[in-house]
Amino acid sequence: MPITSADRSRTERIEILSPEGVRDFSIPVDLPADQLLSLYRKMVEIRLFDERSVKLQRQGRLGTYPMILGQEASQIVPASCLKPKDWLVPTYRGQGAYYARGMRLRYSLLYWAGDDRGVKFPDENNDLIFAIPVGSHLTQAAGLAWGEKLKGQGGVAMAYLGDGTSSKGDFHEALTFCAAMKLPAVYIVENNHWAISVPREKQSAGKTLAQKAWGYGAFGVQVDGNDVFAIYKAVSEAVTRAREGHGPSVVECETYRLSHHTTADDAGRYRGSAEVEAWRGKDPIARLKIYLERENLWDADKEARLQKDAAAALEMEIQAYEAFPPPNPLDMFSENYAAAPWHLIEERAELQKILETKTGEENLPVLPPAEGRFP
Amino acid sequence: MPITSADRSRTERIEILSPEGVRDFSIPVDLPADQLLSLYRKMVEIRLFDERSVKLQRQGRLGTYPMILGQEASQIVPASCLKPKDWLVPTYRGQGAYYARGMRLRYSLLYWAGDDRGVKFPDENNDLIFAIPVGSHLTQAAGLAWGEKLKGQGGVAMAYLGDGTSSKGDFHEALTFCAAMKLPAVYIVENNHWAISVPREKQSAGKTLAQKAWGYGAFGVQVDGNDVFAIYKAVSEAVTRAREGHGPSVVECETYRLSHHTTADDAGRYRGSAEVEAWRGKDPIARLKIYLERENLWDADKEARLQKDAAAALEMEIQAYEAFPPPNPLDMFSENYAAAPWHLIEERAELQKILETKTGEENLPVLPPAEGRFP
Amino acid sequence: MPELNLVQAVNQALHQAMEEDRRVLVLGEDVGLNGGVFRATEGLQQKFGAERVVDTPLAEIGIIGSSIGLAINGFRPVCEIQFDGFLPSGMDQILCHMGRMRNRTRGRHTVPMVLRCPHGGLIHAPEHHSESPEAYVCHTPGIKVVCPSTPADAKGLLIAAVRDPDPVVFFEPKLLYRAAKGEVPQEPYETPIGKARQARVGSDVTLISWGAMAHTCLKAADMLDKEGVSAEVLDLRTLTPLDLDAILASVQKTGRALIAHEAPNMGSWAAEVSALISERALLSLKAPVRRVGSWDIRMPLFRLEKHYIPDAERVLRAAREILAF
Amino acid sequence: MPELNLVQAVNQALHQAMEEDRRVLVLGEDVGLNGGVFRATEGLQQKFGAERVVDTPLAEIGIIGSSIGLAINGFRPVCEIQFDGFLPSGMDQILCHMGRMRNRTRGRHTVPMVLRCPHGGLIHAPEHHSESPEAYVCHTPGIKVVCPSTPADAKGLLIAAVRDPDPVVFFEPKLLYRAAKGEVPQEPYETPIGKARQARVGSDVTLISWGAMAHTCLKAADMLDKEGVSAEVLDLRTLTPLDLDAILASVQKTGRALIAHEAPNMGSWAAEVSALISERALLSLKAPVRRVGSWDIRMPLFRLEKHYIPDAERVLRAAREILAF
Ligand SMILES: Cc1ncc(C[n+]2csc(CCOP(=O)(O)OP(=O)(O)O)c2C)c(N)n1
Ligand SMILES: Cc1ncc(C[n+]2csc(CCOP(=O)(O)OP(=O)(O)O)c2C)c(N)n1
Ligand SMILES: [Mg+2]
Ligand SMILES: [Mg+2]
Repeated sequence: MPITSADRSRTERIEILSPEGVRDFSIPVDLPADQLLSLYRKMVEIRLFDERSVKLQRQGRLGTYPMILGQEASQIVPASCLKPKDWLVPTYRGQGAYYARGMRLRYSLLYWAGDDRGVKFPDENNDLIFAIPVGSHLTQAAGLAWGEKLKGQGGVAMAYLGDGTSSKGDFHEALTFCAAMKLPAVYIVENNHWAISVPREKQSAGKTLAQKAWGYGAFGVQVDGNDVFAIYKAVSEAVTRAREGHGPSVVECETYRLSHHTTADDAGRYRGSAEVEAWRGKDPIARLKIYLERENLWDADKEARLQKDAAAALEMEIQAYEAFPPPNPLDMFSENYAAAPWHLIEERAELQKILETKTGEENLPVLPPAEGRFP
Repeated sequence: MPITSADRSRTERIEILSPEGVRDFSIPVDLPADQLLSLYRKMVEIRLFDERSVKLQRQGRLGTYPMILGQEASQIVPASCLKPKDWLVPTYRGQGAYYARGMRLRYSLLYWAGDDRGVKFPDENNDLIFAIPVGSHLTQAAGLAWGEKLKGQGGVAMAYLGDGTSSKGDFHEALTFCAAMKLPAVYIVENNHWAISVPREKQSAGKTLAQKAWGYGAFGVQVDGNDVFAIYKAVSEAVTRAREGHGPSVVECETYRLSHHTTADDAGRYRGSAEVEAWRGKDPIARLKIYLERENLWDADKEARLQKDAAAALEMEIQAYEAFPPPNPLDMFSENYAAAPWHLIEERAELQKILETKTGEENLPVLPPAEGRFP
Repeated sequence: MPELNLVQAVNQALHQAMEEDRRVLVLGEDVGLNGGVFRATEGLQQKFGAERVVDTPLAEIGIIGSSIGLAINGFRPVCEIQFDGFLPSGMDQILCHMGRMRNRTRGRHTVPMVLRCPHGGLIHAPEHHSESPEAYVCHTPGIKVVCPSTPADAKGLLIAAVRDPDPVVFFEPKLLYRAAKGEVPQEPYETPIGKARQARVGSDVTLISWGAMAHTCLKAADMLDKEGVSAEVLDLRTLTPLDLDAILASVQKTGRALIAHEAPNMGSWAAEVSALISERALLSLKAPVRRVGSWDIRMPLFRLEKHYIPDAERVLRAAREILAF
Repeated sequence: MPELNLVQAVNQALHQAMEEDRRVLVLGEDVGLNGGVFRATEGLQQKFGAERVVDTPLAEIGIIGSSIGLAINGFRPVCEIQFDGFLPSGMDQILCHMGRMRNRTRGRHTVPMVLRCPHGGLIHAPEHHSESPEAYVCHTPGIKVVCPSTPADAKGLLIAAVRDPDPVVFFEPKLLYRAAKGEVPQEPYETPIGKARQARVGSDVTLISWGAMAHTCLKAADMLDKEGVSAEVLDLRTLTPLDLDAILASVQKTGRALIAHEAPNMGSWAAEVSALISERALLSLKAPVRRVGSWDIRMPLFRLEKHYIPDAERVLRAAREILAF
């Protein structure tokens, strides 16, 4: 036949738990109650952290902070599909992913207060610091996955990225490597519809972001990113595929950034409230709560206790964060090379001399008003 | 339905003229005889040039040269679908594309002899110099297309790239821009199965390269890249789509690099002759010749005359090339800025002083043996 | 004359540049409705439309590469790279193409574009938001590099950059966006590219800098004044082509030169300035040239940035050393 | 001792590095069956298999980025960027990540990788195949930069680089791949990173360089010898960390310094060396430091490259100038 079909593809979209909290049981998801409840708790806890962090920033007790409000499911669930020794590479909007892996919130606060000591992950984990230049972590994740393949013990690397970041050439080269070499990698595209002020439509004329996967010969699927069950099903299957040597996947979680891009941003400048309100109605936590209650797995008392415990635990983390002694400026000279070359020894000595002339002004830095300062 | 199809795609492959020279008339292609014959002539002429250039290089009369043997159709036909004022951005393996646009072969020779005066395109054309860092011209072509869209006169930008180059992030960002902004761009992927020594399969796990287009919401199609009719149909339709404001296309021409990567390469090191022989049987010129003869559009006399005329014309171009006076080293200081800054005036004066002490050694440079020197 | 801060001056320059030349386009991330994350492009899209003020996809190769294409095709693109730390992801276009096209095509294709990029630190920004990458660009032929320190210069130099027939990388000191205020003439005007500004007249030592560090040097000059030292302050404004005459004239007068800047010190543009001074004014030097830059390590997160980027005190200490030489 | 040329020495170093450490991987374009376009990786895939010697897709961000990931994950990747002119397309990973990971993670994640890249011109290569991009890398903290000029140093430094716990960018002067021959010990050995080589002892002037230009300096030294001038030649070998002691010791002895290199002169690594000498050995200088680099324009196509990159005559002329100062 002169005009033949060289290849065809179809990108699926998975929805299991409706915004009204109704679960479609026709799609089997192997998610036991205790696990489901622990996901719910983490989502509630991280939302509390998110709200509190914004307050701290407004009070000048924290630096610029990127909110995850509305993305709790796409943050918590994918990372929860990993084993500690699997690699996790989130984005700067990744407090949820790190928290799902057991990172202590005091360190997240410390990091966003501009303190390098905040880069502290549980020792037993393989968590990587995120990259601020968006997308630049994606080929690194491919390298981590490559290493896991060479080790041959079924390890996996998971990287998060945003809808805007899927436009970067880094995404292309990372997926090209992973698919061509069948690397055990899972890429979670958190499509929250906005890249600062640029809407999803302007990033790609493609109907979905997941369908980019096909071009590389990788697996791609789109899910309701506010639906714990859909995310869990798609991501755990992707992780299994990776572990079993079937190559990389792209899981697009369609969610929404309910808040500003960061505390330095004013979303009111570029989007209407109608869209935001519509998405509030699809809240990932609310719908799961309704489901859990209907299934008699949850009730008002449990909720009240969770809120109380979470608030108390968070308070402790905030106190621990603010109790950190000021950083020693000389620390910046450690860990640049395994052994410091002459010029760094010289420069460190110079800084030391300078510091000796200065007097203790090392409290929490006075933070600038955020308005339009930086995203 | 819980699991729905978010989007589907199908990448077509077009074959019209079989390797045996049999044309499938069930697919209409509006290609009048005179045009078809002129395409044939150009293909024959550029092959002659290609063979001769290799000889010149072996004789030390030319620098490293990238052969197009076997790719005459994918070189000549796409560029022939453009108007002079459309933009053409070929690759370094682009003598055919430039020739189709009327560039004089003496300049191609001059360029590959390492002489900047070889960058000389017909004044009435919008031809851009190719980029040696592969893929780095693709976003520039997007910008050219963007300009044409703004001018609103139906202009188009066409860029060529190779199978290996389709792995570069540049391709991703270029297609993302073109599709998101519906720019009048056409990307010709000359899939000649090799990126120096790396086979097509190692570049992408995708079944075709054309299917990458879908991820961007662009149009993609694969054609037999040794089939003049298939290429002409796909490319002219892509150009029309672009002109009429329907956005970018990717046309993958599946062809084969019958020769080494360049005169500096030895393909025998990394591929067997069986594959090469198989592809010789699909020669784009031979099959077209059979067809033309069967249609009584061509015969042995015509062929003899063409060969004779082409050889004579080529001889003249080679003589013209070698008759170029040596370049003036001081010329390198012209055209760096509209007005030369002090440091270039100073440096130029210094070079002038140096040159005055030297004596005429400015003949064609003695070229080094190419072996493994550079691709 | 109206008083503007630096980002307002940039914004006004862009408004006037777009008004006077229809070929001028503004493109980048969030430059449209949002008016840029620093508000540098505020109001442009409302005024000139979404065809001329374009929010692009998030892709720096695309932004710079398509700007080169637009420039070749007769337009005057002014693209924005949102932060200095994101310049490297588009670096290939800058290093391999932007400044070469004119020479490669023997003048047939030129690249009259401006690449705007915030510059420098000290605003408590996240990682990769406080870099000073000028050295990478200054080492690359065919490009002009500008970094103003006052609102008036920012406007005049940006208008000059947009009118320039060659590519200009325009670094905007983000610390000064709001901190630097000054009188700015309302009408469009050019501040010549390639000319330094004598920010302070002095006789004992020349403090050379650009961008935000020019203000640090002025502060240090005041401190030196109290010590009875008369410091001249030179604000380079343009990094390439360098105003060597102004530099040498000042150093020949004072006999002492100090270069202050925000980038890691080694291989910085300050090294070029220091080398040129010693190579060309050796006999005028009463003391070694001194460079005061950031330490040669990655910039720490912002809580320690004030110990990383030189402050007036560090400039003062260094000046004292060469004065005591 | 067997005599090898520089590319053979590189090849031997890679063979031995892969033998002694299973974590060592070689990746890049055409490094496998083809053995690299210069044959630097010849025979590696046949010997160590396609799992450890990998032909990657054509994607420099991918090559460098995945190498960083592999290094973090416990491997010792040695990646090849096929030509200097293609380094910029992977520059983001070099500038923003390669040298920062250790510091950003307080030492938890390190990047023990080597990035090999041919360097320099004069082999009549096409455009973008003859660049000298060392300045871009040297200005970036956290990375070591090496550029040998002899087969013995190439082998010893490459083995040292592979064993180094931090990222090393290893520039290989392509002109010397075959032109430079010399005795190379058979067994594996390290040449210390950070130490310059005194290639010629002299007393009147110090000629400083690296890579292919070291040979140009030796040639110029012979010419000077005929003029009764005793030139010392210093081959830096490592660009960062710089062997400042060796440089200053020599200049204090000779009182005159000339730095020759292949990159455009302004903002080059030679500027850093020149600045450091004048800043730290001012009183020993009998004449201004002189830099001899390529012109500050794009490198022309190869027919004119010999007029672009300094030759021994240009070094000689410059040396005469400072000797006559
Ligand atoms: C390479 C690069 N360019 C620009 C930026 C500035 N920037 C920070 S976040 C952002 C938007 C990212 O959008 P998306 O990928 O959708 O992630 P989200 O913020 O929505 O989570 C931009 C443009 C950056 N950090 N890195
Ligand atoms: C960015 C970049 N990396 C590497 C090279 C070296 N190189 C030159 S051609 C080539 C292979 C290109 O293959 P392909 O895109 O298929 O084009 P073809 O040569 O087959 O026409 C490579 C790797 C280059 N020119 N640019
Ligand atoms: Mg987003
Ligand atoms: Mg190819």
